[in-house]
Amino acid sequence: MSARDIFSMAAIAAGAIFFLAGTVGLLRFPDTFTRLHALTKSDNLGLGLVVMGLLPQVDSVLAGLKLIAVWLIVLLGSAGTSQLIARAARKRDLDA
Amino acid sequence: MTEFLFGAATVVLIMVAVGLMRILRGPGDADRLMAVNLLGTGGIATLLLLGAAVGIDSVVDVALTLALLAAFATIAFVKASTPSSPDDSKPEQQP
Amino acid sequence: MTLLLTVGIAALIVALAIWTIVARDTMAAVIGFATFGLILTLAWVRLFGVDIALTEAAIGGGLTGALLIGAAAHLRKTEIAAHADRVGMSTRICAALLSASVTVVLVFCVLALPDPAPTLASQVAANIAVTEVGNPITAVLLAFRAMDTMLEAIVLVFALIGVWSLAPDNAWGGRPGLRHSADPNGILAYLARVLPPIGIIVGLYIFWVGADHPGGKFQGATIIAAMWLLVIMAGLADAPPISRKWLRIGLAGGPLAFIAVGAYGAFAAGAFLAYPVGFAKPLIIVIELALMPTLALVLALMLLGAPQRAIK
Amino acid sequence: MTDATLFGLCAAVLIGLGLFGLIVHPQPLRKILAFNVVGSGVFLLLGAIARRGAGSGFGGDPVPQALLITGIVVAFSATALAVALLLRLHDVAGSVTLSSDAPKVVPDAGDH
Repeated sequence: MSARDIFSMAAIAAGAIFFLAGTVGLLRFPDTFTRLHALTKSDNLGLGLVVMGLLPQVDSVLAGLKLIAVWLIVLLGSAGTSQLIARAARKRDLDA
Repeated sequence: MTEFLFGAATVVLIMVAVGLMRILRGPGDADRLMAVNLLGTGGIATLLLLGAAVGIDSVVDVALTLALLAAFATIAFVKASTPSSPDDSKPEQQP
Repeated sequence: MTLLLTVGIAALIVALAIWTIVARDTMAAVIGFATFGLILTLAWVRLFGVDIALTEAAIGGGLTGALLIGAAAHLRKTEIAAHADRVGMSTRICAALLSASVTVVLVFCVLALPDPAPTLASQVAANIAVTEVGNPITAVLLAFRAMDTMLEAIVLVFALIGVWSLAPDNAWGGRPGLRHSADPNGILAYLARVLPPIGIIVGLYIFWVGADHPGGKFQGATIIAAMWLLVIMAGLADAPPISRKWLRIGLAGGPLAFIAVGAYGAFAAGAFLAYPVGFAKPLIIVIELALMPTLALVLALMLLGAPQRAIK
Repeated sequence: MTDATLFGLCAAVLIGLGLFGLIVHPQPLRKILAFNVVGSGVFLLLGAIARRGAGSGFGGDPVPQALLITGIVVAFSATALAVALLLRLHDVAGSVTLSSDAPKVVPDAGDH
């Protein structure tokens, strides 16, 4: 097993742990906002680590750049949409 | 390595599944919208791991599409489920 | 390990389908359906249909989800009334029995599928070189079964005409859907400014690699349509009135170009949609380039719906 | 058991589930949803059959796979048309019930 495989495994395993943390937060946290917090923070980090772990496995620069682009788009999208969700939830709380 | 990637994909998929089941039950729309968000991230991670395990390079393109469309779908959902937004019923005032 | 993953995907698909069917709230059911579409994408990768995975990711989860959620929000007020006319227990039991028997029959069919399976893969492999296209799916869609794809493009335009024809008389020719507005400095407007440039590049890239790798005009056009819709949803731009000439030309252009190439084939190669030797790839590119804007327009406009704002 | 068989069985379940929803749900939108579940089941079944036809260096039979892409796009257009019909019915009739003994609603002027 090469050093790059070990790096991949370590990063991907760490990513999986962050996904686990996100799910635990989702199950255990009491309200919408804390759950949103658990979800967006840990899952984006989890995906980032998975992408980082997969980078040594790709065989072209373009494929690597696309992997990073996937993460950046997800980061941008989920940062924006989680704000929108939180705002919608807050509006509902205020109305109720 | 292949076995490890399959294993990691399975673990992430199970995490997503457990989270999904929790969220789909609600109670509010916001919790359900998080399900789409969770799937955007977790589903893409599973997809990338699966693609690397099977050795299909173009799976990254699928992940790119999924990332963009998941953001689009979440935005559409948020817009639809906020009833007080002015786009709901008012006919347009054209200048 | 690989089987466990497959079982996991299949179980999740079934669970989300059950949720979609039994959820009490329509909104919740639609959200279940959208996630169902996203998980199906994984199934397509598992079945080695990356082209289908791309289509499912773009259309199954994204566009269909957005379309249905809009309708669910619009019809939310009718929810309570609809709960009143729930069907009786006897109908439910009959329906369950019928559905279960259909499933059982299909299960037997799946288990009794012939082995080795009949396949056209070898014929595609033998003839793909003539088309000079590297992606077998593109070769099937635009050469071997180009007639299907041509009729599909026409069906899409007809469906859009069907949607438009539901417009009230005084709104005919106007702008489809409702005018959206959002805080111009808000996060939605920000996303609608940042995501579309990225999305258009990704869409064009997926369109372009379609010749040799999974991808193509449907998937690319869907991404571009979604980005356009994002701009409209954020209130940064309004949908064009459906009477605009450029719009009509864009919609008719793709199918007309396809038919023209077909007619050229009848004249130059002896059959409708036949490509003269050596011209297959350029003609395929002509069709794809002409279809791309048509598809992006049709998909986006179909989601916007019929014109409903009265024209002053 | 192979992946193709497993997804084939999954498809059979989806078709049954969708059919059930199509019958028991009174709301048209739920029927459209259920119809889409049936559609996905049919697509998945064809996809499983395509996977069984793998050969000549392809992961699946490209002909049914190409048909599936056409199918998914056409299913979307049919759904969009159905939704447009439904929304128009709602605007004209003020309700979307399909039951024949529904109370008559005064048509609210759909054409503003």
